[in-house]
Amino acid sequence: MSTRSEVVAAPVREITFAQAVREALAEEMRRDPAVVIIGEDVAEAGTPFKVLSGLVEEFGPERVIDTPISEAGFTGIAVGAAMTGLRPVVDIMFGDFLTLAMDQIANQAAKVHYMSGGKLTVPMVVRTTMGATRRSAAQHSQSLHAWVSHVPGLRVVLPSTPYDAKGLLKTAIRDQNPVVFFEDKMMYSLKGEVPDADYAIPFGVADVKRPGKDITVVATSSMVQVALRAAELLEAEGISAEVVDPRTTVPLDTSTILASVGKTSRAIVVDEGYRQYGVTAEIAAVIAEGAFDHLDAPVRRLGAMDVPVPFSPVLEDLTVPTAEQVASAARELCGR
Amino acid sequence: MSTRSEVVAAPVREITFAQAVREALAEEMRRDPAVVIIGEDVAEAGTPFKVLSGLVEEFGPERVIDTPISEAGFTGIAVGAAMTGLRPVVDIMFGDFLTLAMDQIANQAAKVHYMSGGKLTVPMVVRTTMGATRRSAAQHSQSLHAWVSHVPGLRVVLPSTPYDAKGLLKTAIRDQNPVVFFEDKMMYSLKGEVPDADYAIPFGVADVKRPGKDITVVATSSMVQVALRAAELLEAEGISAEVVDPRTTVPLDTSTILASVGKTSRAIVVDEGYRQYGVTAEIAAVIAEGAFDHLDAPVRRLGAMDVPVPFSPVLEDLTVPTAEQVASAARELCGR
Amino acid sequence: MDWLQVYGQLLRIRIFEEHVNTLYRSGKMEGLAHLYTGEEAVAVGVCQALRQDDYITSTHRGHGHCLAKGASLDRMFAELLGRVDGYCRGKGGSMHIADQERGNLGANAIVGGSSGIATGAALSARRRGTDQVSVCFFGEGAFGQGILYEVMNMAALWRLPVIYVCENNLYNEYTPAGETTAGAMRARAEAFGIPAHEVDGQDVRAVYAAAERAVSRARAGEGPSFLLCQTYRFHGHHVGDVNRAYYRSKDEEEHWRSSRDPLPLLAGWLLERHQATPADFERLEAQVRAEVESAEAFALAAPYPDSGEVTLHVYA
Amino acid sequence: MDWLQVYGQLLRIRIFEEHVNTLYRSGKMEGLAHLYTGEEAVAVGVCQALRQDDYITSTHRGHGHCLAKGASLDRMFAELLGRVDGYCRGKGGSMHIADQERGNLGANAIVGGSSGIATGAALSARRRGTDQVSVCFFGEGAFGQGILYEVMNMAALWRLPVIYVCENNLYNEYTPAGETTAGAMRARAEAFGIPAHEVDGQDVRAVYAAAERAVSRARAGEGPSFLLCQTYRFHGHHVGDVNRAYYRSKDEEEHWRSSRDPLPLLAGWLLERHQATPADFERLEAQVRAEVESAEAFALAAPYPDSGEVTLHVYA
Ligand SMILES: Cc1ncc(C[n+]2csc(CCOP(=O)(O)OP(=O)(O)O)c2C)c(N)n1
Ligand SMILES: Cc1ncc(C[n+]2csc(CCOP(=O)(O)OP(=O)(O)O)c2C)c(N)n1
Ligand SMILES: [Mg+2]
Ligand SMILES: [Mg+2]
Repeated sequence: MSTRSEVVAAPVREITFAQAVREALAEEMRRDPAVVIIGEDVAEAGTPFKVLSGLVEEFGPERVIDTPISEAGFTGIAVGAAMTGLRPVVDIMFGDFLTLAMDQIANQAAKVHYMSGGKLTVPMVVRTTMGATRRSAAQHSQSLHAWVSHVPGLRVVLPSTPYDAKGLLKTAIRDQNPVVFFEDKMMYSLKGEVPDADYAIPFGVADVKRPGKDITVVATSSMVQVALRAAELLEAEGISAEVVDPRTTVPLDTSTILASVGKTSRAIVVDEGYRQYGVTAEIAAVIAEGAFDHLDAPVRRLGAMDVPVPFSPVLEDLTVPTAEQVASAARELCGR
Repeated sequence: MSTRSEVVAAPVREITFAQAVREALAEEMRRDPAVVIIGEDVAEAGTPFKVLSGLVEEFGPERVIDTPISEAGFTGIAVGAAMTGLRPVVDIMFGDFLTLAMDQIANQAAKVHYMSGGKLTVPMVVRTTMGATRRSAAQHSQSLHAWVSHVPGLRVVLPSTPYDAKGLLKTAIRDQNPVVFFEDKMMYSLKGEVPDADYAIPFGVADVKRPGKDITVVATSSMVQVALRAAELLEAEGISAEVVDPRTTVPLDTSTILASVGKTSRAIVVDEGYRQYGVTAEIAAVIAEGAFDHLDAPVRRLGAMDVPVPFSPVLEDLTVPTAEQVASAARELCGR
Repeated sequence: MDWLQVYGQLLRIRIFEEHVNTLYRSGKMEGLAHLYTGEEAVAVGVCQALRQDDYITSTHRGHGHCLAKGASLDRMFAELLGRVDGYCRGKGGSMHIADQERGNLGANAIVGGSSGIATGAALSARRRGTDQVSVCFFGEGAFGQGILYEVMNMAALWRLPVIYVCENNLYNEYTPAGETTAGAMRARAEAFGIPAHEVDGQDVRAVYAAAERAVSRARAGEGPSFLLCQTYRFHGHHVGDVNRAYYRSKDEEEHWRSSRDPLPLLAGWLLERHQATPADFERLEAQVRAEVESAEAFALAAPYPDSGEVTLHVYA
Repeated sequence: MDWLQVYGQLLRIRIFEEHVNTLYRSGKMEGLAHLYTGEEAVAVGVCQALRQDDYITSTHRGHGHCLAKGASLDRMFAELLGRVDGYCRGKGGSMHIADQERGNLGANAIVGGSSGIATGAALSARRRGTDQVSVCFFGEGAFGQGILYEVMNMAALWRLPVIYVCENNLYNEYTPAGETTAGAMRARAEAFGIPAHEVDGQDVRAVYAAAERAVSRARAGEGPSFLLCQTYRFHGHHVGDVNRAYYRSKDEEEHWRSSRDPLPLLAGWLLERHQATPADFERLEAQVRAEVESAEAFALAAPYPDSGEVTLHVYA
């Protein structure tokens, strides 16, 4: 299905997460000729996930640029292009390959503006993927957003719905700073309402995906969907869970999170990165410090199991937090 | 001064942190012919920090291997060598250059044992540096141990004294797993007592560097020295601070940390990595959860300021936690 | 060299992959399957020149490398199906099969990711005073990865016993190699003073001959070599890659299948020289099919690892 | 070309670095100082062939590149001293000077780290339809970094207007380049089909001529070039590197200083051809010295950034 046809679709439409990403890119590329896409198999192939299908046909190979398998190289090229007038959107097929581009992302893109005393800017986006249970094993299943969230100078985005994906990607492309944008592979086919009209979602503004009063579940990316399912289970048991989605880990909207916990006095943090030294640690620490006088129970953290992701389906499924695990943690905290 | 002369020195001797590292390497290389050193300027130059001086003279260029400026390449070579019978000790001159070797460290070294179902092992050590205030600016001053602490399959070591450096490096070299060993550049000339006799310090065993009863300061690497100075200041004011040094972030000795906080009911965590999504978050979260019923005040975190490290000395000095900052945080928590 | 036996090895890989294809399409196998079909002569030709204690590193398209180095069919299938009897207890899967008893240091899902490992194994062999040789198999897409140049440089400087075997099947996933590779591929190795040899990757005898020379050179301590094997994958990038007309033509595929298939090429040669009869091939095929079927049956019946395995082997 | 004026530029860098050396040794400057002394003809020769709106990327040994691209002495000194009047408000320092008004995209403390940036600037120039050219200066040590090969490949594939200028000063820090570089350096670029030219980096006229050709080629859309400039650093790797006998001989240093110094070489040529008199050189030197001294005085008097600056410019 071509981008254009989607854009002229009915006012309130349901589209997939992948379509939302593609629309954001297409609309920004129409609006601003400086926006280019660069990465492996992004043109004719439209990426292995088919997220970019149709873009090369509309914008041509000069703006949708197929590269060799050179993550460090084309990320570096994007940094230089961003410093000199373009707005590159880099495609890193699997988040696991960020390992290859970390120097260009963390030592170059993140620091150029500061090192130059504010003279140079690096308005680029690195789009990449995260998420396990796709049977892709240890080197194609990681969620490494904690690494980039640790590096000052980068903004880090984790959309959890088609609506958020489109609105946040537009903000990312328009931002003057390097932004790392994580898409959970397992959500590409997730459908959701996305308006026709142009909109952008500001960074650093958490979204309460579901209001509740007994416990706060702070969740990121696909874990928001898990948290919402958990909230359903809990509701049936008379536990009202509030699901808060920070949407960006950098900047982090601590006030919305703390306001929620101030109300519920209980909190669980769920994220698909490895649990140890991961994103749940920062958010839990922020809650434990900021809501110290309100907490009736310790903050619980659920992350990916601290093991390389195993191939065997029966094992892999054990490594990612489930709605049932979130629900039972909630029951414990609520003393049920 | 040559390694041999040190080894025959008096039973209890004061040596520098750099000498302690060199002794551990020399003694392990004498003990086990499989141990080799590989990195840039490690042979005749003995590294820019002169930490390895004398080793090539004793062990020869076949075991102290100078490489091209290829962090990814020689780290990968070390992984393959470790899988086939050697025990390589990789030298990554500045911790900032870990960015270039992350794929080989996080996707290869850390995962080979698990991916192979336990058949292959990767007994290698990556020695690298951390620490700012050396006026080396944004790309030569970072402390990136949070990244590797996030990756299952790696062990992460942060010695804070010459004694610990020697004992922990021996354990690292003898370990069957990939170990990342961080040396704070600013501590190389720090002197401390180191016995003659062979000894090794187990991983996952925190060390109470100074006992106290009013507040616990968990500190890593050079921040242990900062915490100890803070404890001096506080003692003068009648506040008794206990300084706990985890020594390894992976594995993390949570029981010693929690036992201390259970006793003091107040805690500060100090680490030289960036504060956001850094090591202090994990340790603070562990304390907040594990000592929930004991804490009289929220856990405070002090890390490096969340900015690229500036060159200008007047600015750089503002980015690293100081004894005075630790002391004043302690005063607040103790209600002084 | 018993070329009929060699034919049997090509056939073993060919039929193994046929079954993988069916397992995948019938939903019995999950994940990704990058079939080696069409490239069999490269792995077999090279591994014929190796000893069991020589090392290889493999790629995401690695089934052929593992089998050519001597892996057994049943444990291969078991690994692909995530069963505990697999080479990696089901934890590695198709892209991470390792078999250290036969010097297979493992497949790798990072393009170019094993080039350091193969080079390091060569350094270790030299340091330990053995005459083992190390072979790094990689697709031409790995020319995009900087680490390959970093380690070729060190291998050349240190005259390490490593052989870089490039399987040029003309495509990096869905992109023609011509669009991703400037200059001549062999020059990428020659730039470091590494002797490069171009080989018809569909002719197992040619591959073997070239590998033989490179291996003796490496064993003799004369340093690394580079083999550029021209080959082709008969199927898609992975089993799911069905509609490929947008990146390569049916005619091109047809040409390679009909006139560049390593199996008929070797069979024809054997028949011409009366070293084998049609009956030999029938017998061989029946035998291999039976072998593969029982191996598959074994794997399908094998148990999954139990849940305790998930936290096992994170650390040694 | 006014070669006397060019001589003035060489001299400007030479005397600037003399002062940096003194500032450092007298404890007035902190951190690291990698002096460009001895290599001046490379930066000056190349930048003579560039327009102000052309791009360069620089290295840890970058003072010469900045000055040759037109940076002013006072703001250079101020940056090295961490003062707010520096090119980067004192936040970058010696290894990170950037001057975007003159197309200097910045020095880089990661060896090879700017090769992607320079190549990306070329891509951007092409995409924006300008005829700007981009120059990547790097030391031969960067041949160790894989990213250099990754981006040269893309530059060649896409015919980007980028020129890779290798300053081969024979050493990677304390290790001779011969111990870290297998094969011929120029072959590293030729492997990607990039034309490579070897140049006497001590002869500014030769460097300029080669750069001129590469620049016109790039402007004409004919793609990237590679210049291998043979040069030498007269001082240590950095100011602190005093005892160097273990890695290079006094004789070698003496030879380069006495017979391969780019300043006398150009001066001699000018005198021979009566394009300048000894008096001209005296006048020029007096003038440059005065200029450098007042610039240094300005910087020493300049204020440090105030503490609020530390959190400024993390984000735009
Ligand atoms: C570093 C890295 N980047 C991207 C990928 C995704 N990927 C998997 S296979 C492949 C193409 C590899 O082409 P080639 O090396 O020629 O091997 P072939 O599949 O043709 O055998 C790509 C891009 C990867 N696995 N690793
Ligand atoms: C990626 C990386 N590795 C190591 C270093 C440490 N280092 C700084 S300069 C240098 C040597 C560089 O040699 P070369 O590129 O020839 O430049 P030169 O100093 O000779 O001008 C090294 C190894 C670094 N800055 N970056
Ligand atoms: Mg290929
Ligand atoms: Mg050099």
